[in-house]
Amino acid sequence: MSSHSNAKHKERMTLADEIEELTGINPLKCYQCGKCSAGCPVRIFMKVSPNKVVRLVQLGLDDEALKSETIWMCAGCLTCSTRCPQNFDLAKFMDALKEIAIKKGVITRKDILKFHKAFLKQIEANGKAFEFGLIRDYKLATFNLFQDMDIAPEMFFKGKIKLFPHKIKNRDAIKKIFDKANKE
Amino acid sequence: MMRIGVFVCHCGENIGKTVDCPTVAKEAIKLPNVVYSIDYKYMCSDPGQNMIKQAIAEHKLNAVVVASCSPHMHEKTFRKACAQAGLNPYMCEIANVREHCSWVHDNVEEATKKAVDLIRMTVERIKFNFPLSEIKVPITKKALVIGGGISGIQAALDIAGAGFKVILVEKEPSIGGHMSQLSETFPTLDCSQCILTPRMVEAYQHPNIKLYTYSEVDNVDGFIGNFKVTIRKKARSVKENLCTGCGLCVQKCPIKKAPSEFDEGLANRPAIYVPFPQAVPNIPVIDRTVCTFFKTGKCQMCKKVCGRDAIDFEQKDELITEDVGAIIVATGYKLYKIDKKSKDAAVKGYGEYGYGKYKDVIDGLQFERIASASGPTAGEILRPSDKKQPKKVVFIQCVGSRDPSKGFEYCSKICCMYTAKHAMLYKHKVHDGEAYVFYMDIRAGGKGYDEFVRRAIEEDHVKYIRGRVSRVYEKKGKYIVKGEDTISGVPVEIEADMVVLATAIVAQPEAAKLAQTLGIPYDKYGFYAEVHPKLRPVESSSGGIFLAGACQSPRDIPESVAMASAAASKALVLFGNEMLEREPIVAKVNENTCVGCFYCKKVCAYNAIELKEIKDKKGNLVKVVASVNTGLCQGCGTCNATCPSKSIELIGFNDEQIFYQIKAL
Amino acid sequence: MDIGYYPGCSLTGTAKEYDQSIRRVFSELGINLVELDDWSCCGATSAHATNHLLSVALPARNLSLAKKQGLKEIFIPCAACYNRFVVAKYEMEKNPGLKKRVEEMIEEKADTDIGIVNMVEMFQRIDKELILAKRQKELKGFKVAAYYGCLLVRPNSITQFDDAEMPTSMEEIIKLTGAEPVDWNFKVECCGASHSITNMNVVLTLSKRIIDDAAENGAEAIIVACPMCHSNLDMRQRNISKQDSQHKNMPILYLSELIGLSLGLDKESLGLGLHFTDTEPVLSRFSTAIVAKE
Amino acid sequence: MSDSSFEPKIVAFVCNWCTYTGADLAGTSRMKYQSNVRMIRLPCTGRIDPMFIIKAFESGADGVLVSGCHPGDCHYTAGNYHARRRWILFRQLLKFVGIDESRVFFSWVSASEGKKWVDVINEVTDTVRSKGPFTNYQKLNKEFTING
Amino acid sequence: MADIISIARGVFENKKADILIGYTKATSEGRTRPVIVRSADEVQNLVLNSSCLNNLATYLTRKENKGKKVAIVAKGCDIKSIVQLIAESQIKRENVYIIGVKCNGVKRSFEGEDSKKIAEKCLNCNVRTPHLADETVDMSDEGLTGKDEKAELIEKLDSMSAEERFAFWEEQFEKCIKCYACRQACPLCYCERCIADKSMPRWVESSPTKRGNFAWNIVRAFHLSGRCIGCNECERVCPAGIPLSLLNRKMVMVAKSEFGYESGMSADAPTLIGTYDLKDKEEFIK
Repeated sequence: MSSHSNAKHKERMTLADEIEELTGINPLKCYQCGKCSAGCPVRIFMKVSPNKVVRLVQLGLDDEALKSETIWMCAGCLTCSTRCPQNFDLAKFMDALKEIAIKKGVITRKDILKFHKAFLKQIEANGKAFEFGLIRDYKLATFNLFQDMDIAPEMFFKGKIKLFPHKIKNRDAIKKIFDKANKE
Repeated sequence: MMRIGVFVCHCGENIGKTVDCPTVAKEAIKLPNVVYSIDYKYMCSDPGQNMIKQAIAEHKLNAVVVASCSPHMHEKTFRKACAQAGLNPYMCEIANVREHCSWVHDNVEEATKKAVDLIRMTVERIKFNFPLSEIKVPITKKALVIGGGISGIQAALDIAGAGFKVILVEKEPSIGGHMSQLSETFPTLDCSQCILTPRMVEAYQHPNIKLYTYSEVDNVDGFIGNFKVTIRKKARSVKENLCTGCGLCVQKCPIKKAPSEFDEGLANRPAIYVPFPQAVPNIPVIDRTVCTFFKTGKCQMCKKVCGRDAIDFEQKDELITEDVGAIIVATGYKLYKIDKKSKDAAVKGYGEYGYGKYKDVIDGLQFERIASASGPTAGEILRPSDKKQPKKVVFIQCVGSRDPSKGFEYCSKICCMYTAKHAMLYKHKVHDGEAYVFYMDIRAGGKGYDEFVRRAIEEDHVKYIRGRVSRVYEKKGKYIVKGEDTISGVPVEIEADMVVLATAIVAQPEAAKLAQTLGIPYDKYGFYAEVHPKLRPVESSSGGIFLAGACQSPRDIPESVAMASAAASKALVLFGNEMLEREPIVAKVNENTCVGCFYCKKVCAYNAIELKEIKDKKGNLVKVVASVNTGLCQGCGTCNATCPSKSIELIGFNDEQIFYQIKAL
Repeated sequence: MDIGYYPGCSLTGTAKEYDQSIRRVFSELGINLVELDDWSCCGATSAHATNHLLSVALPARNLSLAKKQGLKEIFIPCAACYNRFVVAKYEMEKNPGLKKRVEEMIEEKADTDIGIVNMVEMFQRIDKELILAKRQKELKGFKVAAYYGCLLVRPNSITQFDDAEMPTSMEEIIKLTGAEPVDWNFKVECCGASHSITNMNVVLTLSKRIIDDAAENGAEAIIVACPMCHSNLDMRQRNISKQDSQHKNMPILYLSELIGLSLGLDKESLGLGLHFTDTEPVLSRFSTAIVAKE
Repeated sequence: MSDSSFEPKIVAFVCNWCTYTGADLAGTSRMKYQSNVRMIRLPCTGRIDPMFIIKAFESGADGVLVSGCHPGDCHYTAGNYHARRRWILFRQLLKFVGIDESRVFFSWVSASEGKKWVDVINEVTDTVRSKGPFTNYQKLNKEFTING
Repeated sequence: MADIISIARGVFENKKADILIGYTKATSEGRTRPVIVRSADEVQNLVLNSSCLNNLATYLTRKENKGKKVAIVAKGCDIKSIVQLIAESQIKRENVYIIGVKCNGVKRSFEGEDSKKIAEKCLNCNVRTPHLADETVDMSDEGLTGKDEKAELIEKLDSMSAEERFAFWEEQFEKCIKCYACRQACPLCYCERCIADKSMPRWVESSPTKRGNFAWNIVRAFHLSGRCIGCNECERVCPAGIPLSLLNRKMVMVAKSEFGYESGMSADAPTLIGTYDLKDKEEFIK
């Protein structure tokens, strides 16, 4: 039993409790050695270091943790999780923070969330990712109309981007999965 | 006919407040065979004890039940009082009416009833007690010390100094251990060899110490005071009695490139070698795995040059038995080799630090050799790859320690200090150099230790960065060290010329095997377990076997030496007696009914069950039964519970005593 | 030998040359790829970054399909898909509660006994002698950097594939072609693929570091086994060149393409023409021999 | 169910080094617990023959507690490991012959776990009290009294 | 393949043993009984068929046979008891010459309906070909069949409440007359003085009271836990008809499920009691 389960008797679930419930990770396991931050490939693009995000959660500074851009910048490369001496799966921890942030509507990097939403929308509709649709939707959502304009035509000519989605047969099954996942 | 006396103690108010002691005494006298009962304010006081003694005499008591505090408190006191009155001490039992009754209950009626019950159970039990006497065992006043590092040397010198014989066994060709490899020692920075060598010589020359180097302990039989030890003297291929240590054979040996163990692979040695110039004894040994003669049958250069004809290619391992009364285990530690991807999945290695791949990423002992005046660079700080002086050195702490993911959970304890020392030594030798230390916490809790670390930081300008390094890789002859300073929250990247890893202190690879030979417990890492972490830190749970130094957990030199002296004094306490007295709580076999299934032997953790042949008058074998070696038996009674026919019973806690206790419920 | 085949979305679009070269090479080596019927997306980063349940359920649906179609193992060439499948499987095995919830979502029994095979493992399974026997061209002197990226080796406790920090299995395969793998630093360094569209600056910085280190260590090309890595390293070199005029193009080849070349397959059928960074400057020296053999 | 005045008889078989000492600690710390349990001290859980439990029932116990050192803490190295293995077997046997195995409790209580000892005793006492007298075994015992 | 008579003759002629324990025809039709053969002249009456129900290993530990070199006719199940006896230091491997029987099952009983059925222990037999033998002999396959009724009964008992199970056993144990035939027939009950006969203190009431019967049957089953090899001789010889095999089988199942242990398979393997595993389950321990 982890130390955190005591917290269940508290009136309010702290962010630490929520994370532990969602992932089984006890945030207090982190002893702040900083090896995660040291090896993080996107560290230089972060204002708040990854270990500091954990520290914020440990200290109960829940808003600061959820609002940090860091959780959105995590590339999910798992370098931290692999090298962590405490077997702390920080990448999963970051995912959980994102998931909670979305539920609470605290979204610091709306652009990144929009991308994920656009991507998932394609899967929900077609069962597969559809790049043209994805990029179209994402660009419309972010007004970032000109990025990759140089590559796009070539992609198209090389047959790498199709104008119409390839749809799977049993789209019903996918729809159901999404409905149930969104209900949770 | 059993005549039992019951003595109810008030313990001032401690018992008397919740247990109605006079009523209890009145109830007790009603119990069958109880012929006397009394309550008194303080039974353990002199008048209280005198009451017991008098009652024994006046009422001809042959058993005494004292209702008082826990037997862990005063069982000995009351038994001694009984003995003084001429009653066998084992005819005295305690009913614990304080810790288990008056102190844990509030209701007087309930507590009183329970006290009476506890006395009744004890009275029923004591009816099946019988007089016992302490077991006496003679003691061989000679000690075995396993391991000739600083701990073993210290323990051997202490025991020898007290006038007792010591056998000192060392598996390497020379005594000295890891301490002989060190450059300087923290926190005083005195030269390790300068302080160690005289001790080595003293041990070698001490008339009471018999030294076996290049030898190992093969087997241990017996028990406290009476061990029989088999020592394997490995074939040195050199006759010790003839060799003068002139060193000519070492000079002439054509094989020059065997990696030197002493120099941690940073230098080479010949096939016939003395590990280091100050080695004790100064007698070479042939490494048969690299010697040309042993590989091809040709060469014999050493034999040709030896004027004393001391080379003996035919020499075999020799087994020697020694009788000793005490054993001190001082087998020390190893450094965790992080380049080895162990088969044990728990140890995953540190590919991210490139140790084993990059020549200039070294461990702490290698740095000691580089910094040592007797080392391969004669004390000049030169990096292994190109023998250039590194201008930037990064020291990384906690490599393998405090790392349940890749290494071990525990703190290796000495790395904080030796890393500070390394950084300081480096700065003292390379004045324009930069030293960086990546650490998690600085653990410098020893005399003068924190001051030493502060000196490294404040006076020698060693840059301490709080954070674990994530990656080390080579780029154009430099080693890029990627870290994060977690205090400022700033990423750090250092282009270093050399990286020193403070790798974990681990148990000797053969530690578990030796523990099994000795019958002592060890933890999951292979460190030997002390019997009590606070009050008996140098004793193993096997009587007569003591622990010293880093074989028990990571230890620095002062601690190892202190432990060694403590272990030696434990052995001396033993040797101070002619005979060993032990509580007679041991198992006993009923040879008539024992059928020799030896389940008792299977469950015995002490190898106390031996096979005994039962023969008829004509000498024909009737059967083989179990027999208890009372020297080894510790009295746990697991055999008793396991025996299907109850042909082995634990004296003092036999089935009858327990049954009648249950029955008195 | 028959084996299930899950190409994944990228291989039907941006990485179609990967799919093309795989089909071509494995048919040459006598392996029959049975494409999973009606497969759907694994959810990729977007699922696991936003909805954990979804990230397990999407691969689970495909695992159940595989079971129903009688497949014991599926080969997943995309390292990202591979990782999602292996992790989903692991999490369901570890957490029966999660497995139950997923089963409710997919309305099927979730199967965790389907084997998942990545690109490198596929080649490891093939008899070395067979590859050597079928080799038409020894790519001697061709110095390449084997790039594993993140998702083949991490999390190592789950993928159980090679060493997390110093993997060498891809090099062993590469050596069969005669090409020479170089020792370099960033085999398992992240290229930032998940930020490919949202944060191009990140991708350019990380990709450039990787490409530069390969070049510094003498590589003429980088070999990958992941469409995400490929599109990042290959496509984004245009942007790198724009920012850094000194940038020297580094062709990025799929492992299947490299093997295909040594088997003497023509560049067209391997899809080499579909790359953004031209492969000809380094491959031209091998082409005559290949054409001649055909 | 049981009548409200029922007070269960409970026997505890404990090892000398951990649980007995832990119970001592509960005492020295003046913690309070219910008074139903009668403790029998043995050197080690390894000494405890499971048949002691049957003996306790034969002597009218309504519940039995067996307690010793945590794994790895055994004063005699491995007595508790041997005991644990016997308990696994014996519990299943009790269960199979219909002797309510939930009247038999096992715990590890170390010398420093005075508080745990208190919790264990109270839980055992409450559980057995709510189960009521062990009528099944007492029925067997009664028949003996008539015959013998 | 040689028959039992010629094998037995060979044993004596080649001096492989001093005596041979085997089966011979009993006086009543269809029965066999154990026989001890002392020379080649006595071998002609030996038989081997599906009526050879006894587990002859019981005789190996008899006082009169100790120290002798004994040849024994043993079915796979009986060999398991021999293995167990070796593991428990009761006999030495070199002192026993095992004539292993390749067996396809024996009858459930000598007479009545059950004599047409296969013994329940044979239904899940994993040693039809002996796993430890000096030589082997075939026993004719008589194609016996039958249902494993006890397995169903164990399942049924498991699904009962504790009260119901207690009632079941109370009724069964009430029948016990403490004749100790179960003990006598059991090859692993070799103690010279059984715990049940021990006084001072008395572990098991000597008279057949209900609680004495409970104590006896519990201690018997417990002492056989992890040792019983399931020959079911105890049940076969019980004059009161107590289904003793249920207890033993249950404990065999527990040994298997909790520890993955099967007794009687290897004399060198560690015994279940007498060893431990750090990972033994302890979810029931607070």
